[in-house]
Amino acid sequence: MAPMFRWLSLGLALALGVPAAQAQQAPIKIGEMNSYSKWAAFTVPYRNGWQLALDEINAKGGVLGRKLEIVSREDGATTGDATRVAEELVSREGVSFLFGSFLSNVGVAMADFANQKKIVYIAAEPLTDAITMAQGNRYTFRIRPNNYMQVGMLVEKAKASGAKRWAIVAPNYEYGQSAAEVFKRLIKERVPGAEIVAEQYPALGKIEAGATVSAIEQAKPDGIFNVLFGPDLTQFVREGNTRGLFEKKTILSLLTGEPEWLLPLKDEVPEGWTVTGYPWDEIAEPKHKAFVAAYRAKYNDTPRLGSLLGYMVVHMIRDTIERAGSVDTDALIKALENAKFDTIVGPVTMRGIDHQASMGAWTGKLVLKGAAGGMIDWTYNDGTPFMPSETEVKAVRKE
Amino acid sequence: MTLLSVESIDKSFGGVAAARDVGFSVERGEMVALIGPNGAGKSTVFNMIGGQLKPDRGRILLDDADITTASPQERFRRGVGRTFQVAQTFLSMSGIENVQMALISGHHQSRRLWQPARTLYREEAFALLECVGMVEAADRPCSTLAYGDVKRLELAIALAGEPKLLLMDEPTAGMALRERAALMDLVSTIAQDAKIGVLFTEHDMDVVFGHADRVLVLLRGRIIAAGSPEDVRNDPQVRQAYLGDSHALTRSV
Amino acid sequence: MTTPLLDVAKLSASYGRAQVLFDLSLQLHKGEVLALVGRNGAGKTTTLKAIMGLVSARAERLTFSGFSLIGLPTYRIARLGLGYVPEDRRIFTDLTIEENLEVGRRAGRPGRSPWTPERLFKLFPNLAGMKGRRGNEMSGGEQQMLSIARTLMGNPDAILLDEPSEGIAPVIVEMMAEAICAMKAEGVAILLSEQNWAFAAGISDKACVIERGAIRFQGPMADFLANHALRAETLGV
Amino acid sequence: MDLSFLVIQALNGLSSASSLFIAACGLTLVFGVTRIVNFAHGSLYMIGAYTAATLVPNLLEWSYGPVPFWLGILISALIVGLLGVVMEVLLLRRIYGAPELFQLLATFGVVLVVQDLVVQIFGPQDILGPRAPGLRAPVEILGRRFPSYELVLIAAGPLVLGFVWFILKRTRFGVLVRAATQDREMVAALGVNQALLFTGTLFLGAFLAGLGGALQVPRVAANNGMDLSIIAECFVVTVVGGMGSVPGAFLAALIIGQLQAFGILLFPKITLVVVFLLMAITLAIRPNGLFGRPEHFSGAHAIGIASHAPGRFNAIAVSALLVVLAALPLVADEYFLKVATEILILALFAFSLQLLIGVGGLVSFGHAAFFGLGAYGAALGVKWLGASMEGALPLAPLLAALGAMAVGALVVRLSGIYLAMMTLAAAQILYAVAFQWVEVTGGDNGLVGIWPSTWAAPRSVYYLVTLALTAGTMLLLKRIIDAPFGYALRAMRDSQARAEAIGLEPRTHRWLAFTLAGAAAGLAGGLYAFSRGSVDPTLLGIPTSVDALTMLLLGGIQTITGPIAGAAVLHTLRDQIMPLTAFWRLFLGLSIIGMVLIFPRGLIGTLRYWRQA
Repeated sequence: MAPMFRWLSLGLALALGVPAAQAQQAPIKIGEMNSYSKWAAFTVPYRNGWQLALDEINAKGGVLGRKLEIVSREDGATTGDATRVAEELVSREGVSFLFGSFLSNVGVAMADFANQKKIVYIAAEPLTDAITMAQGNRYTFRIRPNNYMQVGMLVEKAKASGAKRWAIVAPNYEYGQSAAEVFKRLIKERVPGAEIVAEQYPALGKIEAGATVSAIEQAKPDGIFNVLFGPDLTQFVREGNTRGLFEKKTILSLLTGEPEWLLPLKDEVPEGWTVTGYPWDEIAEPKHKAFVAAYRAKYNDTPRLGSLLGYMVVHMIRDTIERAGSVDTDALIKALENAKFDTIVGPVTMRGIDHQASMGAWTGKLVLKGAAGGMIDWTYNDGTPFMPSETEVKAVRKE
Repeated sequence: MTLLSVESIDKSFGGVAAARDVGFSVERGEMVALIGPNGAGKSTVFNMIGGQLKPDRGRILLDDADITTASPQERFRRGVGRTFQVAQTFLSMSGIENVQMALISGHHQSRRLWQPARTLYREEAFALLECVGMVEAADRPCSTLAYGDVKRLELAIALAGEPKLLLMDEPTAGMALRERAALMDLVSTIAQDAKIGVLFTEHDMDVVFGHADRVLVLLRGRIIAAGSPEDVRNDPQVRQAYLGDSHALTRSV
Repeated sequence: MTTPLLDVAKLSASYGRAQVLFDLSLQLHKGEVLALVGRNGAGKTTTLKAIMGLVSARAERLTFSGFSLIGLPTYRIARLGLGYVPEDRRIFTDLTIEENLEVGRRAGRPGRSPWTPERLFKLFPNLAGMKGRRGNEMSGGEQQMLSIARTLMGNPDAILLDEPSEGIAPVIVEMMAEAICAMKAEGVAILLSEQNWAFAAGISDKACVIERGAIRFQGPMADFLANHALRAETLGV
Repeated sequence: MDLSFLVIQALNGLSSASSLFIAACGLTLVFGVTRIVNFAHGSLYMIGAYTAATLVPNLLEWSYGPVPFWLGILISALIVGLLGVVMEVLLLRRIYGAPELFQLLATFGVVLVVQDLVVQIFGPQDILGPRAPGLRAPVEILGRRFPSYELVLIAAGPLVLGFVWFILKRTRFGVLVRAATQDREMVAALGVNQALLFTGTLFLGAFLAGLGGALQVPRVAANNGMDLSIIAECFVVTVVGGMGSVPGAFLAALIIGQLQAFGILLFPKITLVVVFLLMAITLAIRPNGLFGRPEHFSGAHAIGIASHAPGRFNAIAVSALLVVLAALPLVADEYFLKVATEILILALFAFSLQLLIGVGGLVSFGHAAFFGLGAYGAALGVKWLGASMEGALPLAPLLAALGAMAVGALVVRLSGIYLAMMTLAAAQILYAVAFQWVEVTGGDNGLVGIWPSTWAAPRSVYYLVTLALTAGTMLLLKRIIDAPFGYALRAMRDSQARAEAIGLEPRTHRWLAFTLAGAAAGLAGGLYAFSRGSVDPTLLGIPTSVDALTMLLLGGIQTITGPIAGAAVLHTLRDQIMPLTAFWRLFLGLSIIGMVLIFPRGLIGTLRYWRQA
């Protein structure tokens, strides 16, 4: 039975255009895995990003004189499937190291897997602090600014707003809870007199938006910290707009400025919200403009934040391999720790103490531009000042 | 000592009285028939004695012990065996396993986890099957048995608990004429030999008048007549309410 | 001899691997009552179910009003004008009497006065007083009447009637006999499966004796009544 | 808390209740008539939302106004209704004769297929639908703004209830449907084409699902998580109301709506669990839901394990298989062994469910609870007690058995679909605990670093450890199935009345069965935790329960070896297909549907049937 299915699924895979191995001499194989099926809206732009970078690199002759080959797999969006697929990549495909993942829990499990198997894993998208903090380990690295850093950037904006009575609305799962916790801690530390007057934690994907809006409204906050995203956010925004919840209030919202989340909101984008995001169309750096142009040319689509991450990760991988001079795990780790990378968003340092990159994020206000949302008054905040302090890192990392 | 004594039990469902002031007794070795039109309350009375229903009022005594509120399981342990109108057997088991199951339960062995069940009490079960003339069906799956055989198997299962009182709800329903007589003859013999009191409901008047020692007639929840088959047959109230006038229709060609 | 309304030739049926009917043949003519008698387990109910398409069966010929029933789904068979009253009545207990009748309603052949609830309540006066009652609030005898009435609502040309006297009080059995005679008077042919030998003998024109899934005798009831040896051998009466 | 706030919150609750009722009432209707627990109902709801979110803007572009809007909603619902017809004709009609659980499995296959198709047809991105023309502005109620569209929704629920009531009570179709609910065969014998009736019912059910989804478009963006997020709540509504009872579903939706609206004020995190708590409490008080009647899983007993003469070759075959499996590390690579280890674990998981379903006739939809408890038992032992694998692994069956004792005590008085739903509720409550008790369980990130002791760390050693434990446990369970206890379970499954009349105590036996099955599933969970190094709440989730059910049904519930074969086939399929294509759910779903159609008795059951035929 098994050979038949293997044959069948291989045939299908080829028909569906999974990148076939190019015939060439001993390429460097890298394993990649993500939830392409379940979270296609986020992971497909990300795959486009890394594919673009891969093509660019190989067109220039690859690295160390060898081509790069990325063996990509679906991770089923669960930890069990992800670690099994990872095992297949390592033991059957013989990949030198791994990158990928979208969900936080999959990222955490993959970090642990990397630690157990002593193989480098670069988390591209997962946000949870755990990957570089409590569950961090020698083999795991992360590029994207984590929860703590992004919340920190928003709290800076809260300071400026003068709002004191804050309400929190966050999805009831790890990402939402930890963002809420960080916000509570930082707002009290950094804004004297700030208090939390309401907290709502609707189940992910199941918000009772009307009831939630009324409950927040009842607490009469002058600022709202929002961690909702996706369908929950849409519902919340619509109900909130209709009921006037956002009027005369400071609204801070995590990630809402990223095109992934902004595009589905269409013309109902909540103007004036202060958000972290990715104003891809306004970034003037030539290197970034070139990336956008190449991306549009290749995919006839606009880049998402995932596209940028995928693109950056593969370029950083190239640099790392070049500096390491091999794909030996220890050499790779040495080449990554405290390494400086020149990326299309500027210089990024991979901090050695927690393996968190100093890549920053853009903060700004949401605005309606034609039929879709965008960001104005945005700035790029380098991640370095927002990273958790070294003492904090040392306290939680079990190394 | 009276075996079963039912003392003025009542039962109503949502205000509708299904049994009113029903009282009677059954002695050891006696065959008592409970008859009456559909809806007269036979099943209600039967299920109160079997433990599937609890009376609203009154008492049920078995060997002078009050079993009014006892569960079916407890009644089984005190010596009440029963068969059902639609035969209830374990279809996924062979004939003999059905009887073995009853013996296992009777011996409090049903929670054993190791000894294979098919080896337990096989001889006793075989003897019971022999008693009801079902030896050849011992190892056939119960689901392949003819209905008449299933009824006899059910009798063997009921007897496995060594009952003092046997309740039989329409024991011959769905059986052919000759089988009916044979089954009831068998029940009579067993009741005599083992001094088991038998209470049964039945629509076949040949069975009732041919096998019952005493007949109780139930109408709208009340016992309207009780006595020997002959007395009951000639009771004008019974003729009018139940047997009908042209009684010739019922099988005396 | 006229062509039979229902013509069964060499009907065989099995449950799983156990064959129940063996090359069974019988004919039912227009307006007659044919009693299918035999011991329990002889195959009476299976015969009726096989004709109705409720158990899978093979046959050399199985026609009703000239239409072959082989391979037809049950509802198509019923629509040809063949009614079925099952042994266990199978009243829709959640539905009222009127609704039960509604389920059975089906236009009859033109030219015949169709059965209506009003006519049926005349035939079964017991039902008339409780139109709105649900099936689960009825006694067995009343359910049996309703089951027959429900089938009549389809204005069938013939009815397969399975054990109408089973499990009901003798007084009701008498009423049932009258009702069957009334149906016959309306020109409905009836194939009656029955254990109650006296009941069957009283109302049937013909007898058909079934034994171990095969027909042992088919002929006028009077012939069968006269044949004491056969009666004793097959039915024990 | 002022009055106006309470009123507004009650209105919020009412509008959720209405939405929920419209989404759920088709499910209860379809179940009432066809006895099919239609897992794909949520998928139909999702398709309704996507269709409306795509269609309505086009209509509005053509002519902006309320008429095109509502027309679009109606057309979307009709389209979904037709999809229901397609599903009935192509799939369900072929399996009405199959055991209920197979129908459930087939509809689950549809769920998987739809998940991938929706992404292909409508794209991966959420689609924000238009707001209702004329209903954009809020209305002022007691000085607070309330969306006027929500008022329309509040009215829509009773309207749909009235519409369904009218169809069921006042039309011939309704009378026939209700009759068919009770006795399909009899309806056919009265000349009614029941296939058409079922098609009609599926149309109505799907239409209502589609309507429910389409009506959400002005509130929610159509997204590909809608199917699973609504289906669980729909199940709760239908079960709390009583399966098959439309008014019951309405009442249940009302209760849930208010409970959620006011519940979040006191417990802001309550939405995750409130509906399942309500279901558990309702079933504890009313075992058949609010308006439900005792449900008979008709014929369910006939499809379980039956007695077979002990085969002479069985012992030899089992020994040979064990030898082959034990020799596997000699030839197989690391990855192969990992997959083989997981198959063994899943086989034990499915086998433990067999004790409940195949032997006891106790259909559990929440078997993941015990698998997950086992996994957490082991993980918590490692994390909090600092135990090694040897120390922590025994905690797996222990914690699972304790959980099973608690769950078992709740469910043994229920039967059929209600029992299944109570186990589902129990599993969801445990899921919520694992999810929210972050300090202990690590929340949804779970616990990591649950690796075997050094001696057992090599894949081959861990494989052999797993083989010994799973095979040993399965042989033990087999022994129990053949022992008086297993026979007693079967006896109670075959005929509860007879079992009670011979003195068997169904509740205590079933409770013990839950405990044993739970312990075995827990051991499987513990082994799984060490095999992959981490645990997280998904192990307790509905998909894990469905996995166990799928493996069991694929293999066949009439056979002892069925669940083992089912686990091997399903896991191999998933392992082979998933990494290679983003369409793995489509292929897995089609495979499941194909297997249900081709092997209606399960793989092993069908093989046996062919051999005997």
